[in-house]
Amino acid sequence: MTTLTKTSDAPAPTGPESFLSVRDLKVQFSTEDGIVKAVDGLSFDVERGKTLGIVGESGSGKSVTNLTILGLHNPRTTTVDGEIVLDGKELVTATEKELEKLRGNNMAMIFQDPLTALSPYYTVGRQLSEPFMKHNGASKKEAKDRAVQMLEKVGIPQPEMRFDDYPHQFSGGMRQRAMIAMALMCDPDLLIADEPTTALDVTVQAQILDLLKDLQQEFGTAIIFITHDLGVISNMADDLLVMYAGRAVERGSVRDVLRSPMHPYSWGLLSSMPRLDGNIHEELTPIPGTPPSLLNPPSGCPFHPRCAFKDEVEGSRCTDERPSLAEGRAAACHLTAEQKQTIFIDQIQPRLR
Amino acid sequence: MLQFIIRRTVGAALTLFLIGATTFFLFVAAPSDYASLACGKDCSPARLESIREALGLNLPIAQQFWDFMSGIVTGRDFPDGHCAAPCLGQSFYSGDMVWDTILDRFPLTITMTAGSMVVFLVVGLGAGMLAAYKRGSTVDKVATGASMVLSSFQIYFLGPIALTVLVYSTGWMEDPKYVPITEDPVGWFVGLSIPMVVMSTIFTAQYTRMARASMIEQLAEDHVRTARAKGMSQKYVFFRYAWRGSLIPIVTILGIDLSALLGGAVVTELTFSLQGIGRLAVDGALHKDLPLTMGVMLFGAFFILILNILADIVYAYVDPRVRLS
Amino acid sequence: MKSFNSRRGQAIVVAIAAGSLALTGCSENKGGNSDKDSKKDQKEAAVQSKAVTYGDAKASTGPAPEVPGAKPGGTIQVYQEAGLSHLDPGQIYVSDAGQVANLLFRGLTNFQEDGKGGVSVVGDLATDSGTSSDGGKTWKFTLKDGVKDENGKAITSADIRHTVERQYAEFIFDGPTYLQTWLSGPKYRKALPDGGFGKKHLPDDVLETPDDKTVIFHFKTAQPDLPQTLAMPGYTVVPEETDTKAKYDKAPVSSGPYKIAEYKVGKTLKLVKNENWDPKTDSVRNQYVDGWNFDFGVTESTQTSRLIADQGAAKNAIQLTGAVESTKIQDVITTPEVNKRTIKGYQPYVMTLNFNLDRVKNKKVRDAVTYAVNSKSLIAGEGGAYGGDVAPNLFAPTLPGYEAKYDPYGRLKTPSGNIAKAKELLKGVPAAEKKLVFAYRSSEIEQKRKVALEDALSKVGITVVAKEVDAASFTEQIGKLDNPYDMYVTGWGQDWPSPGTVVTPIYDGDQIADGSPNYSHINDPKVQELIKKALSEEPTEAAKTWKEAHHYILEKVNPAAPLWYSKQFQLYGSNIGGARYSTESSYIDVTRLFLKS
Amino acid sequence: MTSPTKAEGSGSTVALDPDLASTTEVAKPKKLEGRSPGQLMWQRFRRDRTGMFCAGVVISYFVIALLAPVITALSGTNPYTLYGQDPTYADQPVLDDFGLPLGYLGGVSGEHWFGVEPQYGRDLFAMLLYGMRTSLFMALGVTTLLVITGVTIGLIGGYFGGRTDYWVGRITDFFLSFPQQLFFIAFMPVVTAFFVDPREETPTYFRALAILIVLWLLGWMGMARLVRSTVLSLREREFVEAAKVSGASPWRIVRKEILPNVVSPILVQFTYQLPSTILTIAFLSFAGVGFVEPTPDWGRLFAAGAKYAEQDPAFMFFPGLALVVFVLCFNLLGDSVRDAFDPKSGR
Repeated sequence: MTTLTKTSDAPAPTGPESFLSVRDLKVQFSTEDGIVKAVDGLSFDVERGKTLGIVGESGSGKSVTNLTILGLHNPRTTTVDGEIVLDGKELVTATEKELEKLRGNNMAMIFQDPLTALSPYYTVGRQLSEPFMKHNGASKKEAKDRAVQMLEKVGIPQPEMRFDDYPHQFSGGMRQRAMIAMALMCDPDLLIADEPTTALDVTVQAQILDLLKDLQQEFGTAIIFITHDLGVISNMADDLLVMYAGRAVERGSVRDVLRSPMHPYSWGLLSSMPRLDGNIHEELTPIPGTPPSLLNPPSGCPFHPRCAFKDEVEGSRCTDERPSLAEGRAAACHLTAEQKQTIFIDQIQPRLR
Repeated sequence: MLQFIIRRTVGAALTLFLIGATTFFLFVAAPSDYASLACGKDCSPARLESIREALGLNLPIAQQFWDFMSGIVTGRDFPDGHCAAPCLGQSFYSGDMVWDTILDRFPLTITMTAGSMVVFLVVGLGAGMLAAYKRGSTVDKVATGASMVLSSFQIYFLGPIALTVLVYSTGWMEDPKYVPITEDPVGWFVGLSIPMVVMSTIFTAQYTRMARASMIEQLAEDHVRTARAKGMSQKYVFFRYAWRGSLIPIVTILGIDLSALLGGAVVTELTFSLQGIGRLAVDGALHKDLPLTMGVMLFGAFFILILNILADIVYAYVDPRVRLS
Repeated sequence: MKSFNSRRGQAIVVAIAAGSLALTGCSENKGGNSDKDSKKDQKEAAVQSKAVTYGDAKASTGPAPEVPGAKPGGTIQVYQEAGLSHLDPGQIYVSDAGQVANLLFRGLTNFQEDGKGGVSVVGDLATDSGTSSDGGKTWKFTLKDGVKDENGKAITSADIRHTVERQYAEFIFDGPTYLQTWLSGPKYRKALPDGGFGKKHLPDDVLETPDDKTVIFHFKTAQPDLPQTLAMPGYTVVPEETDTKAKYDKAPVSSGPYKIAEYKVGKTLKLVKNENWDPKTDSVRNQYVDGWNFDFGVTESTQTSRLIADQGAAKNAIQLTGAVESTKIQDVITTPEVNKRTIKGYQPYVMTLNFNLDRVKNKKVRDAVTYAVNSKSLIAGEGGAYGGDVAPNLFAPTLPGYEAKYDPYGRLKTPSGNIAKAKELLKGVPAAEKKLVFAYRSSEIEQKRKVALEDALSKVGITVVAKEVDAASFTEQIGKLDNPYDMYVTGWGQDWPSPGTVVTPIYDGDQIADGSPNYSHINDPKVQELIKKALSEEPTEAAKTWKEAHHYILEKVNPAAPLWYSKQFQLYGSNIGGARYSTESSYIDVTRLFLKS
Repeated sequence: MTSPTKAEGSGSTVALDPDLASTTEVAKPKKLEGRSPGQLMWQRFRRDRTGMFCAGVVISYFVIALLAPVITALSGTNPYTLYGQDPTYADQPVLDDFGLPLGYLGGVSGEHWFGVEPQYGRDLFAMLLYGMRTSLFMALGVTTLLVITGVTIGLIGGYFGGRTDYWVGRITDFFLSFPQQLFFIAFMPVVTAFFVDPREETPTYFRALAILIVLWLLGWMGMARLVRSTVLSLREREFVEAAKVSGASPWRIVRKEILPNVVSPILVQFTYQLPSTILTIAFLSFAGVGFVEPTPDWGRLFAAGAKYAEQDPAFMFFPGLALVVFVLCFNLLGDSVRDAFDPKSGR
């Protein structure tokens, strides 16, 4: 399951015909401590029926990006710049009413922690039915039929009976399934899965991932899959986006990025992952240092304080100049393509294999 | 549910017994007793003895205590009549059955407390929710500021001001008085409106703050965000998802606040010269009236215990994760 | 005992006044002048101290004189702070219950007032104020026709006999004891232990009831004051058949114009008209209003605020024995509309700082304290000039024999205390004797009194050990002969206008007993001799003897430092008609009130 | 099941509300390497201007109270002299014939900064200062006592759980069921009447002790409940489990693992408890069972002020204002402390 074989060879995403297109997204929070640049100039695209994986450390801006797509950021403290286009609709400037119509209907989200993400005060059935009734104008009865059907689909035994249960009467895995069922109630075109399996044990995790894939095949849903588990990503995603400090640092197909990563941070990520088929005596190499402060991000390349290869770049470009991310398969790094190739083959690959 | 009620009732009975015991033994440990007070001037030992006998003070203390406590369950016989269960004894001072006296006075305290509770829950929670809903707006700032300031005031400070302004200098309202709610609900409301408003002001302020904080906390909960992600409207999420959760800490605090609430009623009664349980407590202490004091303490505790059980039931109703057992 | 039941003494509840921050906040107080009024009060007091006259049959025949402008109907609201301690006539001695008793109960005689300070005794149940023979040793009363109790049963001489005899029973202990003592001596209870409830009654040579209408008292010594004694509420009638002994205290049977409809001890008392009371038999009481509602537990502060505001129900309200809250006196005085709704006059009380002569044996110390105490600061706590006047001696302005200028300790000149003189007296007094234990009630007003006293005495080098005594048991505590206190503030007022009702109970050594009002424990043969002499003398002679006793007690013994004369200052609602000061009770006269609309 | 990346951990509540923990917390360690939670709290607290201001006010109240004798030396007054009655001061009358203060605002003057008391003419400024001293230090004592008791009992219940917790819970419930105010009214006189020789004056310290005992006995439950529930949830946490597995003694676990984690709720509760204790002490005075004359007492001053309110509003104004400001600042301070410890709570 953690092999890199199952990746698709799809070309790097290109703009216009994409189902979801994010361009130069900037999300800033004003906090007591100052302005936090949680997302800083992010662009990506997702196509129908495809899965985009996003990886990165906590605080790298993954979740914020996706909450912003849904418009669930706090408008009081957050400023959003750039554009998010879903199926031709601009979301950044959309009104709350318009967003409400889209949420749960055209775009849905599966949250990370099924323990807290379901309301403890209402039955699972009610929580499932609500969006269906709202978006489709369905009756209570229709909504219940649909909910039972969805619960069955995600593999909950005796869905009729469990319909009236409260979340606390469900096990962790069942709750996550219920979450997924809830997200799929209205056949969304875009599904954002924010670490949907992190809290689950491995067997359940596999079941859930299979379920998502099956559903994607059935409905042709576009999925954004957030995780920091590269194993899961390799299994699920078509394309991959690596985020660091609110920016995309590398983009490409899953196969490309995992096989031949081009950014020092990606190298670090891969090196710090244990492998089932790896040598158990081999030491893991963690990325040195700590994630950067988003209040006061480092100048130039945000990764430079932790980068082992910044000396390979001429002069002080790494500290002065922010590297840009080109279209398509690319990495935001000042190292030249040759340097990247050489370093990866000479220094990194041995550690991974 | 039934099991819960049985269990809690047994617990409450035990608590009442212990409170009764504490009250009783503290009281009899006091240096002066009613008999010597009642004996008055020119007190002969013989008369003192006969008074003590008439009051049952000549019996061993444990016996007196047992008679009193068992009387609550079985009733008691006094020389001048039977006192049906629940019998809280016969007041030393007035000679009335304490139970009757309390039934006469308590309606004031309880309806006034309930009235202000309705006021501060409705107004307090409402203002708190509104402030949370409109967080950062002028409404929020006004509500927060006002509640902050008002919660620093006191009943015996606000009471006289309210009286002066509303009654004595303008004559807009009459002096507070108690009319039984069963007789004349409007008269009851008019008569007690000033005390209820004064009493509830401080609580309103506190509950506004609490409701707001609780609501804001709830709004940050994952499940609220989930509901929003489902496309439910802001209002719907606010009033269905967040509001329910925000009640839980409030119900908990309310349970703890009950005795403070009763205390507030006592201060209010004293401030407005109303004849409720607070006045009775003062009289009991003043006249060294043991049965009266016992009755007041037990009844006060009973009131708190009952409302506590109610609070727990409400709690279970609000939060399905809690089961009454 | 017209023991001073301190206006606020009983209440430990702190009175809370209404506050209007804005109204008086920013105006300058230049100081008002209240001297003029207090001079006037003294003039009035002189009228008050006139001796009582005895009325004849004509004066005793009802109905009572019409009050000008009086109208029937309505209910009068009564505010009172503390609940009534008793309602059994035999137990009534203090003024609050006495006021109520005047509406409910009738005795053989009663006081009738002319509204100008003149007080006479008239027959109430009796046809006249009594006829004496045998040099005042025998008194005969005849009952009027048509006097009934609330059940419609005629009141007979048997009921009067019962009323007297039940005073001997153990369960009657708080009422006056004059009559019993005069009839059967100081140990009167032994004469009739079961109080006439059994077969045994007082013999005919003591109390004689030859027929249904006639009552004859036989005394061993002359009792010229008997008609006044019998006018006390404590001697009003208890119809024999209705007597429930100790339980009577809660549900007494009425013989007056009103009867009890509902009584909740310490909370409310509702009176309604007694239809069996015949106005033609009563020359004192009117029955204008339909009923009375007493609310207890209303603090004096609240009473005052409500009456000043005069809104709604307060228009029909009176204070029973409460007075205008001391801090609000200025408001009342300076508002003419409110000021005209007041009742003012001296009360019969002299407040004194009693010394326990068993403990404070050194007269120099007592004198020094008497010089040092600050009457002015104590009066300030009572509301200043309207609450009391500096007392130079032990006789109140309402007492016959009052001497305004008699001032052996120079009080009038130095109302704040003569510190130099006190210090001089204390020279050479050992330190141990200069440490005095002062007992006071645990009430707010007495705590403040303590502050004033401590402040004054510490200036002359006396150490005050202030000892708070539970308010409810204060009288009992200081009444004990072996009490551990050196001094305490008490007040005493006449039972009727005669020095005999002041000097005898509180300064007669024969009276010393647990619970006796002789709180100083003064036991001086000379005083006793003078008392005996005065009691057997004709009024003019007696007056001289009382004066001698007074001077001797104050100067030679000094058992109590005179502090102040208390004054009455009550307020009533604007709809109350017929309100006037009752010289006899020193409160509002409840017998003639009506509602204007 | 802990996945390898789980160590990354606590960022689960990633910002719907972005001024919340994760960003701030993640952001911070870089700059402020190795800060203890206490230091972090202090950092946040210092930035809170309202909090700092209120802390300043509260501290100055305590300082003023502590220095009452020094400050009144400046004003040249004391709380015991009856300026209106004392013959020594007869040449400077402060009261009129009705016993009400002369001049403006209840007799404010160069000598009497806040005016004088009606009837006796005691100096309000001195009375207030000394009264604050009594009340503040009483409240401090009571609050400290009940925090210690509450923490101990809560720790015992929360840490040992099971039967112990059950009984501790029942005891707490028992005390919570007491009608407190009724109890105060009925028993403060009884408590003070114990053990006092009738020849001697009831010493002030004894009254203080009685108030302390009564408030303490009926006041610790809130704190105990709070600590218990916090400890109960801590008990299940990994680090405590780990400490247990590694064989640390209960005492060590409590001291090293649990206590540091309950410090913040305790401190927050403390800042809320103190003003409420002051108000409770004032309630005792109001009901006539607190300190007696002439011991200066804030609560009694306040109650007496209400009595003179119509005639001499200034007498209520100064102590009343002082109390309201104090309680207000203390409450705001409590909010700030809470926010500093737990920025999530938000304002």
